Amino acid sequence: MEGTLIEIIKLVVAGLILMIVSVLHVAYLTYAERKIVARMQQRLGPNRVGPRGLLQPIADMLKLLSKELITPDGVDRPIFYIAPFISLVCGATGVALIPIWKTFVFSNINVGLLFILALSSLSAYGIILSGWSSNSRYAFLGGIRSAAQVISYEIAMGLALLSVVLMAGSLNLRDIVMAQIHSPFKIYAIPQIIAFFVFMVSAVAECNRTPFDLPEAENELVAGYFVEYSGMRFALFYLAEYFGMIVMSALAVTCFLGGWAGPFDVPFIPCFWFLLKIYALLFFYIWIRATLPRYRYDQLMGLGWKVLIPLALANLFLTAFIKLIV
Amino acid sequence: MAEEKEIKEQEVQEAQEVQEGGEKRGIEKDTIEIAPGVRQIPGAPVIIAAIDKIINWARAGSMWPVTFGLACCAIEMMATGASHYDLDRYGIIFRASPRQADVLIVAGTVTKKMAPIVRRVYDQMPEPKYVIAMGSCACSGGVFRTYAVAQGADNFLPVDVYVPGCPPRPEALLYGLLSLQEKIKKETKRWGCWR
Amino acid sequence: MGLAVEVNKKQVEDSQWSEPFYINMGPQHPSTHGVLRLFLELDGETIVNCDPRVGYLHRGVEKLAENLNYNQTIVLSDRLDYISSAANNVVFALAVEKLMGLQVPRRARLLRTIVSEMARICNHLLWLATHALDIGAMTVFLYCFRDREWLLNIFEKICGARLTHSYVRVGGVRLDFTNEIIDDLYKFTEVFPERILDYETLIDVNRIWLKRTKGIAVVSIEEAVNLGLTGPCLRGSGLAYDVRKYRPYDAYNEVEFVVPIGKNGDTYDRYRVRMEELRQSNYIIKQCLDKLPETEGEPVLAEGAPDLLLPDGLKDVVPKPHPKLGAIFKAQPKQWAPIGEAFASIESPKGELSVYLVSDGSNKPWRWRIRTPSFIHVAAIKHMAKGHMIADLVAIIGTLDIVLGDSDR
Amino acid sequence: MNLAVEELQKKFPDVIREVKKGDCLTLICGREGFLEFIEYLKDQKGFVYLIDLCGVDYLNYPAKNWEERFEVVYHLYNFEAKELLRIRVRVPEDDCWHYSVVKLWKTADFFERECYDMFGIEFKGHPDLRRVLMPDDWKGYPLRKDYPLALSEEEEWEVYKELVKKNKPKR
Repeated sequence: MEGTLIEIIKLVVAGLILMIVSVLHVAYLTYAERKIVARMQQRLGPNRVGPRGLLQPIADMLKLLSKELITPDGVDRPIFYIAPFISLVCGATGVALIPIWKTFVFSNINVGLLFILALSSLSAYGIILSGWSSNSRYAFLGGIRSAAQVISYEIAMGLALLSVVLMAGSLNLRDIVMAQIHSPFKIYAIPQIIAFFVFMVSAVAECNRTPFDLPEAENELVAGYFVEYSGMRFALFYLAEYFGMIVMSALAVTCFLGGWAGPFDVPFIPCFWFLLKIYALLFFYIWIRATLPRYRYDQLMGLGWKVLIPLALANLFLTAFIKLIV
Repeated sequence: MAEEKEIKEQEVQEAQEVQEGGEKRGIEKDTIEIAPGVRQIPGAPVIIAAIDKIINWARAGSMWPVTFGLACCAIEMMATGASHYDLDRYGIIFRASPRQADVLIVAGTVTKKMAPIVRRVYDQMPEPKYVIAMGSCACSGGVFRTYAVAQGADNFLPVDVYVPGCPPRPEALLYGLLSLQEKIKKETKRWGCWR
Repeated sequence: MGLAVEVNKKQVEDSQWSEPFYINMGPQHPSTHGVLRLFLELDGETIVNCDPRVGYLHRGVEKLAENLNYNQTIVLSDRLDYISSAANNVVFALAVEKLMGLQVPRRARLLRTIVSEMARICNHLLWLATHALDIGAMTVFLYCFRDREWLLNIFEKICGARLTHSYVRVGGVRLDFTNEIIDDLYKFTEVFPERILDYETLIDVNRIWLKRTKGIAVVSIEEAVNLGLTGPCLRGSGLAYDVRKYRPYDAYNEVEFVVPIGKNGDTYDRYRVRMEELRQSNYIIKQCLDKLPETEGEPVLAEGAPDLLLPDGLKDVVPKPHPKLGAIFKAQPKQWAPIGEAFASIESPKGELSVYLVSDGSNKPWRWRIRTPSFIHVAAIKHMAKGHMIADLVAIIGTLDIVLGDSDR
Repeated sequence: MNLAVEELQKKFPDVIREVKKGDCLTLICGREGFLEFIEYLKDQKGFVYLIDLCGVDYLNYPAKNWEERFEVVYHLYNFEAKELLRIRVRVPEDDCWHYSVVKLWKTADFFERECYDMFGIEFKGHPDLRRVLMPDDWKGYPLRKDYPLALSEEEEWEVYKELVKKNKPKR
């Protein structure tokens, strides 16, 4: 009895710490994005709010918390209220399934990979519903774009991950990392380079980031699906987007880059390599945001259906074939 | 100069209110001042001044203007946002949707045909919201004293800061924004979403 | 709205199950470059009908000009196309000079050419910045502004203003260049070609940029002429019509430059034309600078040019209300400018900008008609956007290089 | 001058009233038969480019020696001959309309709408003649000479008047 209680307390504490750390990561990801993009554009980025602008995300959050929550006329109220939460919950829950270091996975379930994929498809509902309920045509268009985009890129992403599953022989994320460490290349990104490429591209699309940020394309749809959201509800969408980025990079690290494993062990910081890899991928996200123009809707679908999915399929067959022979 | 004057006026007004012990509103009604700038609800150990300060700091530190250019001044507004002057340093980023913005920079001539739309954009913004009238045209109509031009944005908007100039230099706009920050930092009893 | 309803009916007949989707773009929209309003009828994301509605920045400049004297109107011209004000100044001055028969000194003509070309570079940089931003490339925007800032600083040295110069006067220019300005300009012309290369490496061969611009809004030569497109938009289609070559003004007959033309008439070609024009402008500035020493010491203002502060005519006129017209004061002084009409046009960075001036002999114009390229280009959106998608519409607005101050006057 | 004015005058004797040579060749025309005339210019004479179309109000013009109050002025250009041509068409006040050239030039669409907006000259045959610069319910034609530069309070546009009445902040 006492053992279970301690277990439960341990679980709650671990969950809280994980949540706080990941929320802080999200907050400072926005800061890092602004800083890095600014540097790439020969600017300075935030540097007045707090030392070196370090308190900028906190100021933003506080301000958004104290803003008025507008509910425009004619919105579908229940859906309008619940949509940001769907987005955030589905975006953020993924963190719980990622093996952060060898002995720590918050929730080590056997279908971890499947679960994350399911969550990320569900998060599209948040976007679609918000677009639908907002009673704004821009939001509606954003929602529709997003639905099409997420569905088609989900397939490519799933196929890319399937070849990883084939190689590892498990859907459990921890097992996948273990299998990678014991494989000859140590990471799957080398044998599965095609799958890695497909996964990264679709991950960018999945997170609605440039060059695939069509649902919220600022210059076309003003702010896309969350055009009518203000204050904290808008902040939730914002959080969800950055959570999505973090989960997707964590997934990439787990499935392709060998998770927590590194060339040597760093004492006391078991998640050192994991974090380092995640930061590198996040930098990659920010980098392409500063560099690339935006795709057009139909071109995006073309890329998804005509290039990425066939590529992932071919890769899957190749993997299966090699697996059969070897 | 206009903005300075206005801030001073506000201060004077507030000082007068305190002296006269005039009609108290909102939070002032329910609280007593226990130290300069520190207010307390009688019987409750709640100190509001700190919240005032924090919220004002947050608001001043992240003012998001709407991407709303009207005329010439919009170009200078863009220049202020670009590399050379870089508004992002102050945490100021442009949001395209008025629902997510705090500041409306009326950048340029407001014509009568446009005035209802400017007002509408302002109405769409969530409280607390601020208005900067940028450029002579937005302040007073400027050179365009014609049938089509509204003689000043303050005819139909509560303007907080006036930035004169035709168009004002980016430095002037920056100064206007910093003045607005100061104004926000002096606000009290406004830490709800009402104003 | 008759047209819209017709198309609407046709749509419904074509597909029984779908109904058109109306969307209102602007006047507050990040990519309509100001206060353009587009009323769109969509089928999915494809534009069935597009009705551009302008006038949200109509300030009554033409009416106001009728109430100001000739030199004062130049101040208004700054605020028309506020991105390339120097070029606007020139056409206003040219029209009055034509009317009055003033001979502008060569040095002033060279200086005007320099500032016009500087304005062209400023304009094209801003165009590139916003066009790229509309398509989603955010960094180009900031790079362009960086270089634009350099030019604006030079402008500031020339006349004291960054954006609204009023540097050109009827009969010449206001001030001569100092040596410092000439040095600065030389430095600029040397470095600028490298900067153009910078932008081109960012977007020229970018696959997404190519996909977004090639084959978008194709306009044939006949179509372009019929739509009244001018400037880079017309040249992108392949017709080398350039007022600087066809009806040379200022010092353009002294300098050599190439008029770049496109082939396909799509957004990408127009982009290439403008990039090439940046180089040509740079080259023109360089030539003019080289010629400046020849004219050292010449005056920069023509003889008989109207006084800046008090126009000659006003000195002996007591304005009195006209019996019929009420508020309009009518000056009937000694012959100030000849009665007649004049038409001047220049190749402004956006296209052909022309002024048609009717004079009644007083110091104020009777009619001051400004034909602005943006006004016509806005109208062209209607024909160019049909069948494209919303994302392309943004590219089309960008490629036409619209400034609403220019369009609405 | 490549354009043979005599030939034109012979062909359209009713249309061309006067020929002037100012800064460019100017033909002063009447309204009747104008459409055929300008179509001929475009199709046969190569004036394919309509630079400008605008209205002019000659109310109380000092050097006026004709009757009609308005003029519609066309500027045409011939790319091959590099020739500019100005056509001034007189329009009387009490019968204030003119033929539309939208069928010949799509450019004319906005030009004519503007002219209608500013002077109240109606263009017959224009597919969609609405105000373009001023709001749809604006009263009066701003560029007419008897229209004031700045409006007094009574003449104010209703929408704006209401907006100010409702929202003017109290100081």
